[in-house]
Amino acid sequence: MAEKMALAKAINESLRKALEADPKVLVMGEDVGKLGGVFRVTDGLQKDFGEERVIDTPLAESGIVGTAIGLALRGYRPVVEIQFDGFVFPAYDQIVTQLAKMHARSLGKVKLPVVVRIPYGGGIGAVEHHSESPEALFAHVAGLKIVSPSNASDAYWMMQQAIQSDDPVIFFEPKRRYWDKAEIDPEAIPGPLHKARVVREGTDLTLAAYGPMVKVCQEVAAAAGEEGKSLEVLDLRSVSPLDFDSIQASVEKTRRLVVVHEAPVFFGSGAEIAARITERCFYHLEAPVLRVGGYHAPYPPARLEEEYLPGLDRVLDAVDRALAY
Amino acid sequence: MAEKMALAKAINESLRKALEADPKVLVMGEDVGKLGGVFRVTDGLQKDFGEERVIDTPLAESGIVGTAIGLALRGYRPVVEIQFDGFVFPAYDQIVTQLAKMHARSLGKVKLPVVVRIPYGGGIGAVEHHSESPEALFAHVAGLKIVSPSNASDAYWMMQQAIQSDDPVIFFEPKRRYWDKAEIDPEAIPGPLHKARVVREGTDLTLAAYGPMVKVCQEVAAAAGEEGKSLEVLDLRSVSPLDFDSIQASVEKTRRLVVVHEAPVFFGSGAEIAARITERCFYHLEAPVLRVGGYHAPYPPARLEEEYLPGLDRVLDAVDRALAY
Amino acid sequence: MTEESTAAHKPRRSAGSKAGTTGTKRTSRTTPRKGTDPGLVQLLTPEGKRVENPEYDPYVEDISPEQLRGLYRDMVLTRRFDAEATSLQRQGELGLWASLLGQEAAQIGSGRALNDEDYVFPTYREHGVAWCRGVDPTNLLGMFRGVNNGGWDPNGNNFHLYTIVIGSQTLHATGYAMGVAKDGADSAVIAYFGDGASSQGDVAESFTFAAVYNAPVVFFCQNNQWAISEPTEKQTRVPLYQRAQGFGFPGVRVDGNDVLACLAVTKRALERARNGEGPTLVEAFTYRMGAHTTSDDPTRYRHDDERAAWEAKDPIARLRAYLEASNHADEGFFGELEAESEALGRRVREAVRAMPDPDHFAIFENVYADGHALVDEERAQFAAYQASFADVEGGR
Amino acid sequence: MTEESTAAHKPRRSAGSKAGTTGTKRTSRTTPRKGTDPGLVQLLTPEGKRVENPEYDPYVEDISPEQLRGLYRDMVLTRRFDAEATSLQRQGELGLWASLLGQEAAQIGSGRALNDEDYVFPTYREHGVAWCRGVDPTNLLGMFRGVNNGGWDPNGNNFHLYTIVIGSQTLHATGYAMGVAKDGADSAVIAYFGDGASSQGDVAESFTFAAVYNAPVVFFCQNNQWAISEPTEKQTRVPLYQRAQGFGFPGVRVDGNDVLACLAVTKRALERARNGEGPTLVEAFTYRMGAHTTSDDPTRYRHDDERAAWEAKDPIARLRAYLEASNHADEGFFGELEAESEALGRRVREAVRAMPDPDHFAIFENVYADGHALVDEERAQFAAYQASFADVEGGR
Ligand SMILES: Cc1ncc(C[n+]2csc(CCOP(=O)(O)OP(=O)(O)O)c2C)c(N)n1
Ligand SMILES: Cc1ncc(C[n+]2csc(CCOP(=O)(O)OP(=O)(O)O)c2C)c(N)n1
Ligand SMILES: [Mg+2]
Ligand SMILES: [Mg+2]
Repeated sequence: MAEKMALAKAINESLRKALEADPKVLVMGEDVGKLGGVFRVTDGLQKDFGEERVIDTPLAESGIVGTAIGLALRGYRPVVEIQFDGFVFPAYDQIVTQLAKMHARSLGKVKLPVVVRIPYGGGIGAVEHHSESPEALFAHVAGLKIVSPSNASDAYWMMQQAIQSDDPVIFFEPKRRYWDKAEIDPEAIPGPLHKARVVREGTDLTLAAYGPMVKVCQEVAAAAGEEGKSLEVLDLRSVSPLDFDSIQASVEKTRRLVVVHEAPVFFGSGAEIAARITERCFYHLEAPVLRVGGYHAPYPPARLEEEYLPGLDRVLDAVDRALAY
Repeated sequence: MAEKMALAKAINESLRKALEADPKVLVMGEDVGKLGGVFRVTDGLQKDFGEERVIDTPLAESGIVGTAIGLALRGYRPVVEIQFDGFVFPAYDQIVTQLAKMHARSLGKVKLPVVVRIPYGGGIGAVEHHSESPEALFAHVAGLKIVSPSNASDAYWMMQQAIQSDDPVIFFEPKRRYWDKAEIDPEAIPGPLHKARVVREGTDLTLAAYGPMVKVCQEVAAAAGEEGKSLEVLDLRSVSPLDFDSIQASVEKTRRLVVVHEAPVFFGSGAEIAARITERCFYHLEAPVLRVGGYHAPYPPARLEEEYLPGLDRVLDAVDRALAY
Repeated sequence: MTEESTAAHKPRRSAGSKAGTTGTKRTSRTTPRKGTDPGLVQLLTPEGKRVENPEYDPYVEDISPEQLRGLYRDMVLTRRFDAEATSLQRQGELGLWASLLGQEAAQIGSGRALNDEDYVFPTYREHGVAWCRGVDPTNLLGMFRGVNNGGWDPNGNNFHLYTIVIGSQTLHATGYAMGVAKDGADSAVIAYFGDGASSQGDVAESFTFAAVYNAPVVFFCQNNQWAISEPTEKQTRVPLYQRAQGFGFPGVRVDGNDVLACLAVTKRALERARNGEGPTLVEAFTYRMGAHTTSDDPTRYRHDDERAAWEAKDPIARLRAYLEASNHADEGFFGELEAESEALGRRVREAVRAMPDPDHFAIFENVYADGHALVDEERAQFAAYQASFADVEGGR
Repeated sequence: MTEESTAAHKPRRSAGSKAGTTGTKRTSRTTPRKGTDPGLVQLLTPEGKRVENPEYDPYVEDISPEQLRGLYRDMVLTRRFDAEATSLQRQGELGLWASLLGQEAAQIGSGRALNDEDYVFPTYREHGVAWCRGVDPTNLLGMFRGVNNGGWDPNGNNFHLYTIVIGSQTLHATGYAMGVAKDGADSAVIAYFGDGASSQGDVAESFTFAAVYNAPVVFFCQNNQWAISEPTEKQTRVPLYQRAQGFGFPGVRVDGNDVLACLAVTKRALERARNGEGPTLVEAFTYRMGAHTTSDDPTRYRHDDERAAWEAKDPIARLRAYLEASNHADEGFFGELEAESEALGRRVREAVRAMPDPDHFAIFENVYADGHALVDEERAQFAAYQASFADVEGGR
């Protein structure tokens, strides 16, 4: 029976289901217990599953991820929360040198089913360090899987799959979409975690995005549609691996690609997508792959974020430029 | 009077010159003092400049960079050493959230002339964490400048310029070239720090590289030359900013580009270069920009590194593929 | 039992809770320990009675009534400013506010212990210390309004920018202090941080560096009992001031709601630093009377009665009682201060409302000191893009 | 002075060095402190005399002569293996070796204190502990030869892989111990780390987590006096075992060259962990007799006489003296052990020489447990590329 649910609530329900289904699943992080997380994503979980399963941790991100690794080695499946994107960096060493590599280091003997949840991205008028999109800094690192849902239903199912995965998954939650609602069918059978999805079909140009930018791309496609341009919108869902096959299939049809993300363009996901798709579709592309994203500058103070973030106009501008080739 | 010098020694001389010229310059890191560093790059400096200027620090990378920031705020110009590439991650938070952003955060009121020296890359048969190339993980971050010399002369001059820079500079030292010698003319007037250099002219294809891979590319060009292919080799020297103008100029001539680096290809420098050069040179390129680099896998144990690292054959293979378009 | 240095420190939790989680029942933690705490430096009781302390009295013995009134004024104005900021947030003028309510004594006492040449590294809540340094309060509001990430010149008042990434400023302070020592300068550095921050690796590393280099730095921990929703027991099972001992420098716990004690203890710690005796950890035992920030809802995790108990120890009421009892201040003083306070509120309110939004191009400013080709390129693209709208609008 | 918890800990350095750097003259640090150290647990003197210790004697009182000979054998074989590895490195069979020479007692004493169900998180130097866990010594050599990054199954012997990033394993150990507690299991966890590692933020964070969750973990610090070229004074100015106190759990310093004392102290710490009394920090005061690794040249930073002084405290000679004096071992035993030792050396030598290079495709193995499209793609490209050579060669 499908139910309409906000994205934050969908993750909450997904965590609840996982905690119910498997006694080895743990939820841990700063303020995730009694408070239920600063975004209430873990609301009520400690009350129902106790302090042994839903753990308020000391204020130390390296410690959170480092102990989660130890718990995973003991057979647990920790889902850890990093309170905001900008606070993942104290844990970066544990993620990059330990979490990502321990499976390989052990020649496959140990598995690290750890999910690192990171509310990310801007658009909520927050202070410094609360609006960043660091996914590229993780995607470059082998051993990690990186996903980001764009809507509540995906959030629900992708979290289920991330927790079931025997690999570490960095789960980027589009915080400005936390309150957006969608139908969730708890009986549905979800598609593969790392597969992109065509959310709107089109013939003139492909817009590829993930997380918070999918909605923007849908709005762009709608606006462009009114001007008679047919845009295909791909929700990539996964940043590592990237579903190049789906992008390629779309680009072979539309012959033009614009990639959109909040993260800075320089060394961002768009670079990898552009490079690889250009290689795969060299004779198909009518225009270079264009990228719309943040600038090479620190995420700006809130009153500038509208200028910094890719919005309808900037994406449309890139679409026009691509179509002009 | 020009003198032939190994790359490690050239950096040593450059540090010495900086220490002599400016009492505010400090050298700090693990084992940089009495031992002179595990690669002897700081050999003799503590003896000559004392423990106040050349500082053996506690074994704590975040502490090293964090206190260097404080010293810079006090007016010093610290040159810190991270002992090996794989050990920079405990300092990643201080580098990314503090060192990179404090100038902007202060609206330009404070400057952070900190150089972070990182011996990087493989090819020396080392154990885990001693052979990585994490430059892309820094280039994505605004506020940092990233450079990497390929030869002793550049190492000498680029270090001078990095120390003089009022911006934080991550200085990647190609550790497997530490023992390669080149002429150093201490009277020379160096070109700009972030400008690429054509190290071999050619007409059929451009090879772009930096740091340890420049030498490989020169060997490739020589080998290809014997087969009648004229390859241009660009030493990029700087990863942030990237000198796209020079790459573009070369590609407009050769119409083909292969980018080579040790770091994994996925989300590596090659992606950014391919994306932007394809945009700039869309009508000039006869082939997609190809990338040769590490695989999406942890840096392998030493007995596999030859297979993992881009070498003559793999780059030649990419050259052939690019020329085949 | 000599070799087990902390055999006396039994875990506070019952050994029965084998699995190791801490008891987190919402208990009122209103005193550091039961009864009088020999480890807590206090010069004024909650009722405003001056108690003797042979060790710390010398640091406040020459304090004049005027200076006492000054401390009172500082606290009142700081609280007024803070309240104004909270209501400005409610009115939508600020995106967020982190109130210092209840921590005025810790901040004013420590802030007034500093010399001009000393350098301060704050968190995001040190509005009272900023006040002592002479930073215009409205400058503090820029980042909470979202117009900048810190609007003052750190070197203008030797007061560094607010730091949000928990704990990282303690390393900057330590490095700065290492520089002070290298310069042979006669000043000291103070690093503020919270009870939650004490868990961060950076704070431990700063202790190590400070100890090893004997840096002239005071680590000032405001233990306000909460890190957002987490009580101090989630960070430590022994009093925080004891942390210093294992790093080789002294730790002292002071009543953080007693401005005189905070002044004295900080003065002494700064004196040690200046005398080349190295770092000191000060734990100011206080209480966050309000929410963590205006985004927070403390009713979800703590009882009102805890707050009520702490209200009885209010730092401002306490000093007022002392001032009145000792005839150091009269009605006229309190009345004038009331008026000054209102004026400050008004000034802040007006200043915030008048605060202009930043220029769009500010995005590209100060990313680098020496410029960067990509920033220039993106700025130019942005300008062209902006101009394209102007064209459209102009063309209409 | 009650409130200054460490007023007694004066910095070791002269206050005159105002600028804060530490004196780094190459002094011989041969004893923890001058004279007898009341803080150091010792059961066997360097001369092999058994000294009484009412607190720790119970932990070794039922030890049989056979077990004593076993400890001796462990140390001798470990040293033999270690020497073999060092010479294999010189012969080019290994890329690197990190010798444990001098630390045999610390490792065997603590290693033999463990139960089978206990779990060990080592650094890269715990060859003696590995031996106690039953890890085949040749397995340890894979990573130093460069054929893998750790060739054993951590769960096979409850001995985790070697960890090179300094300090990070202390958090894994703590998390694992939190899991042990959650399971209600009766085992304990031990984390090894060095004196240098004590400065890493991760180690401090592991202390915090272990204390707050009362985790059954023993932190075993081998203070071998050196972190590559840096003496312990570059990491701390008070003895390291004292670090634990400020986190709320006991710290104990043991003579790390006394295998009996190490056994007893570790047993007691493990017992505490199993009894739900939480973590203990053990500082084993020992000495790195050799270079940091085979790449290191210690003559650049320390005097030979320091080494000479420590030779007089050799852990193996000490136990031998005791065994002989107490008639617990005869010539036959020592002779047989000599032969066993040679056989071990031979076996290791042959095994290393026979160790095959890894298959090239190993690069792509185990990057992920559940697969990854890009790895598959790159593996296929690699295969095609490799095949292209085969074609060329085949075609010739
Ligand atoms: C590295 C990091 N992690 C998490 C946060 C989110 N956060 C902001 S304040 C806070 C609690 C801080 O508590 P404490 O140190 O006691 O200071 P207080 O707010 O009580 O003054 C947290 C978790 C952060 N700012 N930085
Ligand atoms: C994070 C990190 N930084 C630096 C290094 C390089 N390094 C390897 S061993 C070592 C010294 C370690 O000293 P200690 O902890 O005392 O252990 P020991 O080698 O003496 O056993 C250093 C600096 C490292 N492995 N990891
Ligand atoms: Mg607090
Ligand atoms: Mg050591």
